[in-house]
Amino acid sequence: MSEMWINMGPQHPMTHGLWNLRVKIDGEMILDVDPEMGYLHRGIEKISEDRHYNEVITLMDRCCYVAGFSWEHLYILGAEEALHVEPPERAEYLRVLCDEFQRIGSHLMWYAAFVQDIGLMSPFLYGMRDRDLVLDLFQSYTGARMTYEYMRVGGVRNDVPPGFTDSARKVLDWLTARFPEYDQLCLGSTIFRERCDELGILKAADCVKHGVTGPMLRSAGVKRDLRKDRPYSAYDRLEFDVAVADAADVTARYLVRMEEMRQSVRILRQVLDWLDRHPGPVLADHLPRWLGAPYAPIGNEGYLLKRNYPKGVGFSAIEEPHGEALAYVVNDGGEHPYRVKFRSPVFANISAARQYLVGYHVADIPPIMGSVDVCVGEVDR
Amino acid sequence: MTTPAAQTSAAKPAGAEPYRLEGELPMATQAAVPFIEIETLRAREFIPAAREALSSLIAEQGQAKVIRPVFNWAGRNSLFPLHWGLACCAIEFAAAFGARWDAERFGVVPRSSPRQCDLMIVNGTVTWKVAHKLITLYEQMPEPKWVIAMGNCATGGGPFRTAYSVVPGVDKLVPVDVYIAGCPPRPEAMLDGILKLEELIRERKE
Amino acid sequence: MQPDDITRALGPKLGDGLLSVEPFEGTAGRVRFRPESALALFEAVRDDLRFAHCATVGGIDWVDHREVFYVLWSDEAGQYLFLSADVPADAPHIESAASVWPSANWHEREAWELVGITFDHHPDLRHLLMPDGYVFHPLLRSFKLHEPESLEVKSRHV
Amino acid sequence: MASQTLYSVSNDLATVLLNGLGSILPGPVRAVVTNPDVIVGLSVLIFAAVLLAASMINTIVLIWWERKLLGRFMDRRGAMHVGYAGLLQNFADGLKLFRKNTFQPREADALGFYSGPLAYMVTSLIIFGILPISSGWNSGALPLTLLLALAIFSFAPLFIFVSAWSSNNKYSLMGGMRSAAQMIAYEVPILLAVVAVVIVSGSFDLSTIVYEQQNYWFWGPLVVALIVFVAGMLAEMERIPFDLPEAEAELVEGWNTEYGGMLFAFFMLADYLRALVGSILVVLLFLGGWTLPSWVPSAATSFPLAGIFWFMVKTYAVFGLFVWVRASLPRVRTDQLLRVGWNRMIPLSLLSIFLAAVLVTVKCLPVFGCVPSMGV
Repeated sequence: MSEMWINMGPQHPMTHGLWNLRVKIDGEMILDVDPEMGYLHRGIEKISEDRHYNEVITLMDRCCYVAGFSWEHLYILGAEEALHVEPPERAEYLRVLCDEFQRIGSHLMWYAAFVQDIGLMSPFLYGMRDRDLVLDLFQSYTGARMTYEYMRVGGVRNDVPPGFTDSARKVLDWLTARFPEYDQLCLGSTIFRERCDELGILKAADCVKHGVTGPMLRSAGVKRDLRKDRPYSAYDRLEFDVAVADAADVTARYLVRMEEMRQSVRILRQVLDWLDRHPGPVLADHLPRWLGAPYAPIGNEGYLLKRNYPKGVGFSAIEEPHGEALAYVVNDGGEHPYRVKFRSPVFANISAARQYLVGYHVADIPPIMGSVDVCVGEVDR
Repeated sequence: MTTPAAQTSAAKPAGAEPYRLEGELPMATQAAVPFIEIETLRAREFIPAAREALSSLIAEQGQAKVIRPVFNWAGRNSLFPLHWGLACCAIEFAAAFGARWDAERFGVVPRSSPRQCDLMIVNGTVTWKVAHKLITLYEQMPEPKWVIAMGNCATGGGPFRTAYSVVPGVDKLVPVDVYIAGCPPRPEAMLDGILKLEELIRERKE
Repeated sequence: MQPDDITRALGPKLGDGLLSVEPFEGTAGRVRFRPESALALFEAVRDDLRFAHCATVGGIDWVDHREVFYVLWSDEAGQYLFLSADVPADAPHIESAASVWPSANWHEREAWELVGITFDHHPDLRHLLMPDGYVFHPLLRSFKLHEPESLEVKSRHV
Repeated sequence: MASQTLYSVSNDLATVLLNGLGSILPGPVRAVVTNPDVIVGLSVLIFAAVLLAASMINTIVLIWWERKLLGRFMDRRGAMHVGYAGLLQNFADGLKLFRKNTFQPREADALGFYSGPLAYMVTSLIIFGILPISSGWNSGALPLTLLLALAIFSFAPLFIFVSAWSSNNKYSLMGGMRSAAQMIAYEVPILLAVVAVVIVSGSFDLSTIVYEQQNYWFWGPLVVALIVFVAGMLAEMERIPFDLPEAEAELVEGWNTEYGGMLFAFFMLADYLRALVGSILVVLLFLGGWTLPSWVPSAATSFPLAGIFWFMVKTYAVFGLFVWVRASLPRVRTDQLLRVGWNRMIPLSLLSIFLAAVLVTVKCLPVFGCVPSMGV
């Protein structure tokens, strides 16, 4: 058979989102790939320039829809630096709580999507089932399952309800008991190992060269985790290990993500203990009313006044479930951010697609791209 | 029905000779009269009337009382949505097929090929870049087909309606049957939208 | 790594291509440079300062000029580094960093598309997020978003 | 009572019907109606109608069984709102697909596009005409039914490939090629595994093979052949882990990507017809067909149609096993599949032939009692 290009997407079961992978194949072999993004480009960076600082949080939830909290956190850190605001300590722990539960939720969603890519049907349901438990927790203190609008410049919107820590511990216990089950369904299956071992290899040098970060980088043996290397919020006060693997293949990425979920459980237990012992305010009290208000009072007189904040730029970097996410917030003293620039980890991970796809079979595309964990919302923004 | 038979019978004087049985027809001498015409002549009075009566019977009685309700029952109980995810709502769309909500209880099974679908759930923000692909997918779906605009973005652009790249509502592109509010709608809301669509199909009149 | 270290390492190589090195909270510093000496700076930063990971490339429209910034990360230093160059608004172009850091490829495509900064000798400078043939650069300050009302009216006439 | 076949029953029925009809009709017409050729024609029609109805209803119930089982494996409930426990769900699906607008893609080849699904469906249906379902209930009395069934079973790749090729879609084409490669690769081990059964039972007739299993079922002595046969059947039925031709993740819907409406329903039905045939063959060849072990109380086998009842129970249980596999295993890759097929399955099936030959030669099985002599 001669060479031909096939379009995988934008509507294709492999993509898990709205993008197009153009693949040049010869029979079943991949000769070249060309990812085509932008089908979900919503202009978040541009809209942010028309919004107040707290209103951008709404967009951040929808930027990466499986890791809304992480992106809220990312933006808030940048905005706080640009606006020179310090959050109270309890708010920082609450943010870590959100982040780590979000990491578990995101990885469970990844697990559900990934196992479906290699044809495992039941674990998809198991992953979604356990993710719903995490979302129930989110719902109990933010009121929403996916789009929270919970963090605020200078803290978080509200404290967790009474009894939250106990129910959170129950969920953690349940999840801890489920992890061996997941492993057995995947690693315990010979077919899984046959399919995923030595597949989609991207060595550490290539990862760094092509900007690949997150679990993909750690699966290549590089121990880079911004929670350790450049601690933000309360991560410098928490104990955890960075999950790494050596093989740099799909199985290694699976192992890294599974280990990250276990480490998240470990972090969360510490955070929950801390929250039990240290009650306190969750929103900085020296904020002007419009910035500190729990609910943005649209139409309020004071809200519309021109603010003269000290000029500044904010730069934040967090370890999102997918990798290294950066935010660059420029504050020119007005009421809107002058420019917001986000760096999405999946953006860079997809841009290296040629490096880890060429040379494998067409049937390998779903597991490899599944192991990249594509979230198109944050790629296209 | 009328054209060949009517012309030839008009050429002959009607009623000039009585119709005879098939065995007595002078086939050899009247070789110019084709067999089909004889059949038509003999059935001339009966067929149109019977057809008319039957069709009206089917149209009025069967169609309304039997056929349409049966097919509407089948159509509304087996909605195959297109398996695609646009944005945030796609995650809730997936959650609706998860263990807790299990949309398959209602016979809703996502199919990957638009040829096998009869329901397009637009679950997310539609950009101008994907607009023509969406229309193509819609046109690839065979009739009868329905569209559900899931979430605020598909309904009217949602929080991104001012953006330069976003279609403010998918009803600018394809006809929408059911709108589901929410950003994103919960899986219950999506199931409710599907049940609303089932009510629409129940009352379908074509 | 402090701004002084960076000045000491880069100064001799770049001469007056290096404008200044400012402290920038949370990073090793912000290196301001002339766009003409971009490639030399990139190679020096990558080889001498060991910033091997180019996290992102972006642009800001300051109306009278445009700023290109690069965010780099070094595993050895455990720090981020900002590079930024001002390019004129009427002819915004700078040398592409894709030959130094392949990861800059897509980020530069995005910056070209959204902020309108041309990257010379870029291997593949075409549209990434917007459809082919899109002529505007949406992240410029002169590009105004629609008001919802006007959009409503417009779509009715389409 | 002499051995009955479905055909002989329908022949009796047609004779009674037409003779009764002839007795009340005037002479010349009676001669036409009671003509033996007419009786044969009517009995063939009755035979075909009964087979069609039985196999279709079984297939649709089989789909329901799979959906409910899969649901339970996945912590959910499956279809449950249409009819009792969702039993009518698949009828609704079928009716809906019947109503759907059928069309062909612009560049598709009409002949292949329409005839492929029909031929696939028809060949799958024909097999039911020769499968025995209970003692004295052969569908049609034919020698060499096993061979014939497998021969018809192996028509499928041709029609799949024709329909895939003619729908002019890259995904369809790749699915069709994979399907052809896979089915041809797994025909061989299936046939070799069947040879082991034939050696032990001494017959190519499915009824005889079941009759030989009255003392002990073949799955015990021929466990290697059973494994090869079940794996091969999984590949032939294109079910996970061997569902590459329809691999949802990379090829959108595989070779039926371009098919919608009734043609898609044909593919669906034919797939499950083949799954039903596969399960039935496993039951017939290895699980004793409609027979039960001797320790089962006679009350379980003495009610009317007990043979058919137990046969269906076994068939659905075997299909449940296939569903269990589907719920818990990932999909393999094309090259791995072919490697397993040619490098593992064929040696294993040869081994099973050797074992069967040894068993027959030694004429004694310590566990399962004496093997009947060849008798041929």
